[in-house]
Amino acid sequence: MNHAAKTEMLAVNLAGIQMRTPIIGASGTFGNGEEYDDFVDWDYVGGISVKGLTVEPRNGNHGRRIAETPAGIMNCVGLQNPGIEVFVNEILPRIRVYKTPIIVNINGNTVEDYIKITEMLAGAEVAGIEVNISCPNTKHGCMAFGVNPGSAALVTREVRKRAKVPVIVKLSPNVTDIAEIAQAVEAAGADAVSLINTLLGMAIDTKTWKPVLGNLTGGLSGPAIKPVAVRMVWQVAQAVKIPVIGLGGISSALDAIEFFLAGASAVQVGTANFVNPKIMNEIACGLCSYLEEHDLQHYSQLVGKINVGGN
Amino acid sequence: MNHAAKTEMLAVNLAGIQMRTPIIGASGTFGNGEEYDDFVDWDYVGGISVKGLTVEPRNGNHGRRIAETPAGIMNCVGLQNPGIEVFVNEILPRIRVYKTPIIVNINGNTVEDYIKITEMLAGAEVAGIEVNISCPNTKHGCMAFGVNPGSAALVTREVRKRAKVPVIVKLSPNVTDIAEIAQAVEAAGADAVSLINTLLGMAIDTKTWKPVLGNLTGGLSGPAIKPVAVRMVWQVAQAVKIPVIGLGGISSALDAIEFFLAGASAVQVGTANFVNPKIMNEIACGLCSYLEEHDLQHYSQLVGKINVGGN
Amino acid sequence: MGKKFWQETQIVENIPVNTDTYYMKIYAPDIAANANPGQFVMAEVNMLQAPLLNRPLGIAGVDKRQKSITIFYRVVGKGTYLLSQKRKAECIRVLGPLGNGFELKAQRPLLIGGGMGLAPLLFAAQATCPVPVEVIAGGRTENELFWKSLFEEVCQQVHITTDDGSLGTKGTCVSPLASLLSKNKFDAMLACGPIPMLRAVVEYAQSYRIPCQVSLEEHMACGFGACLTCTCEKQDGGYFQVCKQGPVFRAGEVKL
Amino acid sequence: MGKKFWQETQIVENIPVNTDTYYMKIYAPDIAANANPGQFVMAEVNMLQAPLLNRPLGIAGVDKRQKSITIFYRVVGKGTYLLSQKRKAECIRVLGPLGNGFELKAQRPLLIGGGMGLAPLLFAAQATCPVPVEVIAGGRTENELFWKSLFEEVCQQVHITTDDGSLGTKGTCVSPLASLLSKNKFDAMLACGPIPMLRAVVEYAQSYRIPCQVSLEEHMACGFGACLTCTCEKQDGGYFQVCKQGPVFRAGEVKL
Ligand SMILES: Cc1cc2nc3c(=O)[nH]c(=O)nc-3n(C[C@H](O)[C@H](O)[C@H](O)COP(=O)(O)OP(=O)(O)OC[C@H]3O[C@@H](n4cnc5c(N)ncnc54)[C@H](O)[C@@H]3O)c2cc1C
Ligand SMILES: Cc1cc2nc3c(=O)[nH]c(=O)nc-3n(C[C@H](O)[C@H](O)[C@H](O)COP(=O)(O)OP(=O)(O)OC[C@H]3O[C@@H](n4cnc5c(N)ncnc54)[C@H](O)[C@@H]3O)c2cc1C
Ligand SMILES: Cc1cc2nc3c(=O)[nH]c(=O)nc-3n(C[C@H](O)[C@H](O)[C@H](O)COP(=O)(O)O)c2cc1C
Ligand SMILES: Cc1cc2nc3c(=O)[nH]c(=O)nc-3n(C[C@H](O)[C@H](O)[C@H](O)COP(=O)(O)O)c2cc1C
Ligand code: FES
Ligand code: FES
Repeated sequence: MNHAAKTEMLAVNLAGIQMRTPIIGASGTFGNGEEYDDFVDWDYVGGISVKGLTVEPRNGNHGRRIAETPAGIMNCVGLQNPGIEVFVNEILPRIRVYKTPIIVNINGNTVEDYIKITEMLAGAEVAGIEVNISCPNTKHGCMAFGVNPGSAALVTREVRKRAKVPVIVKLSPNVTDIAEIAQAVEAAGADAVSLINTLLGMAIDTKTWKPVLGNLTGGLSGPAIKPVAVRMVWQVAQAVKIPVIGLGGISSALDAIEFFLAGASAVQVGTANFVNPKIMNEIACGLCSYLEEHDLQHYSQLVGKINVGGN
Repeated sequence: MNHAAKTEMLAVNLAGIQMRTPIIGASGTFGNGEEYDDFVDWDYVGGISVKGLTVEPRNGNHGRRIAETPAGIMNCVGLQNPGIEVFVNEILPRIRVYKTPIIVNINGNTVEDYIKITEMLAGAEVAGIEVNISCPNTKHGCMAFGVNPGSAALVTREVRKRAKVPVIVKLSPNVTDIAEIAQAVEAAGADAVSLINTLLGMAIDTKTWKPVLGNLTGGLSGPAIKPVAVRMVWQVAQAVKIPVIGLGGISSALDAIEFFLAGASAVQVGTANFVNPKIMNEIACGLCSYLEEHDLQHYSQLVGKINVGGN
Repeated sequence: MGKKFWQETQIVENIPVNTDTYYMKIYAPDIAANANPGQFVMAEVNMLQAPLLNRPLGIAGVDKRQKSITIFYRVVGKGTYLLSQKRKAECIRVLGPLGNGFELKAQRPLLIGGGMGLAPLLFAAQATCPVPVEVIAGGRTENELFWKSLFEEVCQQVHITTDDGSLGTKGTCVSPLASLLSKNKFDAMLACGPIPMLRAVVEYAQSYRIPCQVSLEEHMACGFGACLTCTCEKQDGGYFQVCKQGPVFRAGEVKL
Repeated sequence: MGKKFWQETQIVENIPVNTDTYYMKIYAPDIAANANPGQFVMAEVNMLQAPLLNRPLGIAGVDKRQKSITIFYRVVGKGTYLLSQKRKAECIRVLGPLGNGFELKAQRPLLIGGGMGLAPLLFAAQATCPVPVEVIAGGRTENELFWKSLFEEVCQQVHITTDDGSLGTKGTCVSPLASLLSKNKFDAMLACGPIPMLRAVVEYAQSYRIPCQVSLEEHMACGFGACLTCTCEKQDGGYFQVCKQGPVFRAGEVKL
């Protein structure tokens, strides 16, 4: 397969964002894209969800920020970021050269924070906004918004009102009924949802009796959480009409295909980027080979095609 | 260390159940104990939580019931069991010879089911009842009770009223706020809580486009879920005064110690029994060695001793 | 099922017999002393790491003098790949003997095996000797039929089939059945292989009224009756545990 | 940090140098061509299985002719255990060169290393040659000091310390500092090892006003600046990324 054939199989307009592939670098795991410039072919990167941003710069959490778990990792970075102004003025101009859609992952402690950051993005040339209402690693706000349909809808509505670009709402898996929350943000105007963020976890050092992570708890990601993510994507895809972006443990083309079959219109790749910085390209190519073997012309022919009747 | 020294370090009275060790075989993973008779030294098995029982016999789910996931497994056995009568009349007399406390894991689709099964246990010589309100693998009921404080409390209250033995309520991790539910069942009279049951997951076969499991979704268990379980045990232990029994991915003495530090008064071992049928004994011995190395006289000196101040 | 043993032991040999299949000999005195043909072991592949579960593998023979068991396995995924990487003298933990084996009272048994299904039949043939045993051994190509010489040592007659005709008769191991059954009077049929093949064998057995035993495979978590994940359907409703009530069943008992 | 390379390559050698430490040579032309002393690689241990993450390992030398890099690693957990099990010619993926190395402009540098901290210093000593380099190499026991002969090849003087006195001076690698610094006039100190040791070294450097560089270790997920998990505190507030702004820092920059 040549390049043109591949891009034809993978191109998609996702809720108004034109992407060359449905494979996006997940927020917090793909840096601002620059860190991967030595490794990836940007033609196969569908988009970059940049490291979570806040109105003001943040130093992030003190102490150890990463722990390994069986088939996963836990992190408590705590939204270390230079603030939205530095992002817009310094970082964005640098990374626009990759010619891949830039999705801005925004975070706040209050609804006002989300409003302010959206307003500050009004003039910026970005492709979309991902509203993170599911970060488990900050003391106030964020995940609190994502675990309640009312507050999730509130944030969504306020951001949607002011945003000049498509708004994706990123959902927390630490809830009883994720479909209910997806429906609430859909009703509030979200153009798409992305899920899942990390599961809240904890590890204790049996030598020191202290928490392994500086912030006590952390967000669990990686292959370990994939079964939970696939289940939630499947539940949400049945509950809403807006596109669903699936993520959680994806580290191969077959993993991505599982999410498409479950109903995801696009996927994000997170933790796997750390282990193999070329993985997003490998997933794109693997996806094309799979489509070819199955005589399919476009990956969208997989989306939602899980066959649940009669096992 | 000799046998007497070990049992002295590990004996516990848990909410009225006298156990030789705080290490219990988890429901559905330890059979009725009989299956392990060739492997374990019963002196180090704190108790057996038998395979989940219902009023009537159940055949369980059709199709494939097990899938492997990264560092975990997913099952959808669906409460296959011979019914409470056969258990009481045929199985119980056989397994009482192990002289380890028998905890009966009870399940129902309605509150009446739970009431009936409790009443049918009134004359049986069992050490405790574990009320499973968190099984994700049946079409009706069960997990539905466990995700709502009101219904969780209702079931607990009705069982507690009729039970002649301590009542342990087994909580679902598929909730937004597990501490809230723990508090609700505590208020309703639970003598202890056990957590976590499995996380609801799903896998899709990329060859057939069908769900891998016969029941579409399944319960995720094993090392993969340990960080979530430790976090939840820690949250619940702070929220309630009744003893907390911790489980989820425990497969070594150090894993068990993490749960004790987080606040568990006892632990259950599930999936790991499948991989190493002697694991519960090895965990008991490993725990004793750890206590000895740390100059501790009894494992209870670990319980809740996580040091969260000043990392 | 008799007494089961969890042996923390050593690999005696682990050598490829063709491009994707290995022969492994494991020192396991208690299992070797107690194993019957048709039983299996659960072998550790990556102790409590990923992949997590032990793998079920049929016992293909025992060496009572060396106190060892032998297995043949094909590399099909991560677990068997990891097994294939293990070296001589490396440690391994293995659980067995598990399940119920074949009933071996016949005076003129016919064994029918496809692919790795031949492993438990080899042990059955050895155990039945000197009673005259006939076997149909099927595979995809010649490459898969390293079994031939192994069976020739213990069988009266060995019929080979390959899907591509590269060795023996072209076809599956079901193909020679019609002519064999009409020629000879067998008093038992023992079969192991993929479900469609077992279905065909059972049909023949029924029409010739020969008692037939089939050995099934199912995905297993524990292998010794504790998890209830390895079910197959009973002919009359409900489920068997393949690991405990099987893996060998009488043809009429189970829905295939 | 210059250009980084993700090389899917091969192990040339992987041999134990003492009871728990291994020497590994990896064919990695691009990394070898671009590596500076103090930089490191991320080495795959179990590609996307458990343990998941690549492991950071200091580059202990390059062989430009053989286009390979060498590392020394101590088996301390699952990842390094798995590395130690890898065989010659086995595949490995390795990412590098990563981070900022040492500034090597001094005319009379003193290198101070404890334990595996000696790995990057060996490369620094090689690169500084023929400028006369002095090194203090500390370890727990004689067994750990296979380093001695390696440094003797490239250093003017090698001072050995062991915690138990089994080789060289009894004490840590900090012990000889007082007398060495008062005797000779060094114009740079390069240190790598545990934090308490680095603190002591920096104190000496400050009181003797010698520019000092320290190489730090932190738990890392990516190793190339993408995850923000490998932080150390800046002297004036906020955090550095050890993998990107380090692992080598000027003593005054970081809080130890
Ligand atoms: C009682 C019994 C005896 C067996 N004896 C042998 C033997 O002697 N030699 C031999 O080579 N194999 C035998 N098998 C099959 C063997 O257990 C599997 O091939 C092995 O577990 C695959 O592990 P893996 O990690 O390599 O593959 P995985 O990555 O786990 O799976 C690869 C593929 O094989 C399928 N598979 C895996 N396990 C099973 C299973 N238990 N039943 C059906 N399909 C499965 C999977 O669905 C998948 O499609 C036996 C199985 C059973 C149940
Ligand atoms: C820049 C850098 C260069 C390094 N160079 C070398 C080297 O040349 N030779 C060498 O032997 N080791 C080196 N290390 C340390 C090495 O990375 C760890 O020993 C290794 O990752 C441990 O992996 P493991 O799976 O065997 O142990 P694990 O099971 O992951 O951990 C075992 C123990 O080591 C600790 N540990 C693990 N990783 C780190 C880390 N990155 N920093 C601090 N403590 C850790 C753990 O907390 C735990 O207590 C370096 C580390 C860094 C950050
Ligand atoms: C180190 C790290 C940092 C993260 N930071 C963010 C963030 O800033 N904003 C966000 O929405 N998600 C963040 N996430 C969550 C990921 O985007 C993703 O939802 C999660 O890791 C699950 O996907 P994975 O299993 O593929 O990693 C972070 C994850 C990791 C591992
Ligand atoms: C095959 C299987 C069957 C189970 N059946 C039950 C059950 O009947 N009742 C119950 O309360 N929990 C059941 N569980 C859940 C376990 O008791 C336990 O809560 C869960 O597996 C997490 O622990 P682990 O990670 O140690 O396995 C089952 C788990 C497995 C794997
Ligand atoms: S495999 Fe566990 S019961 Fe059969
Ligand atoms: S290890 Fe990822 S930023 Fe340093």
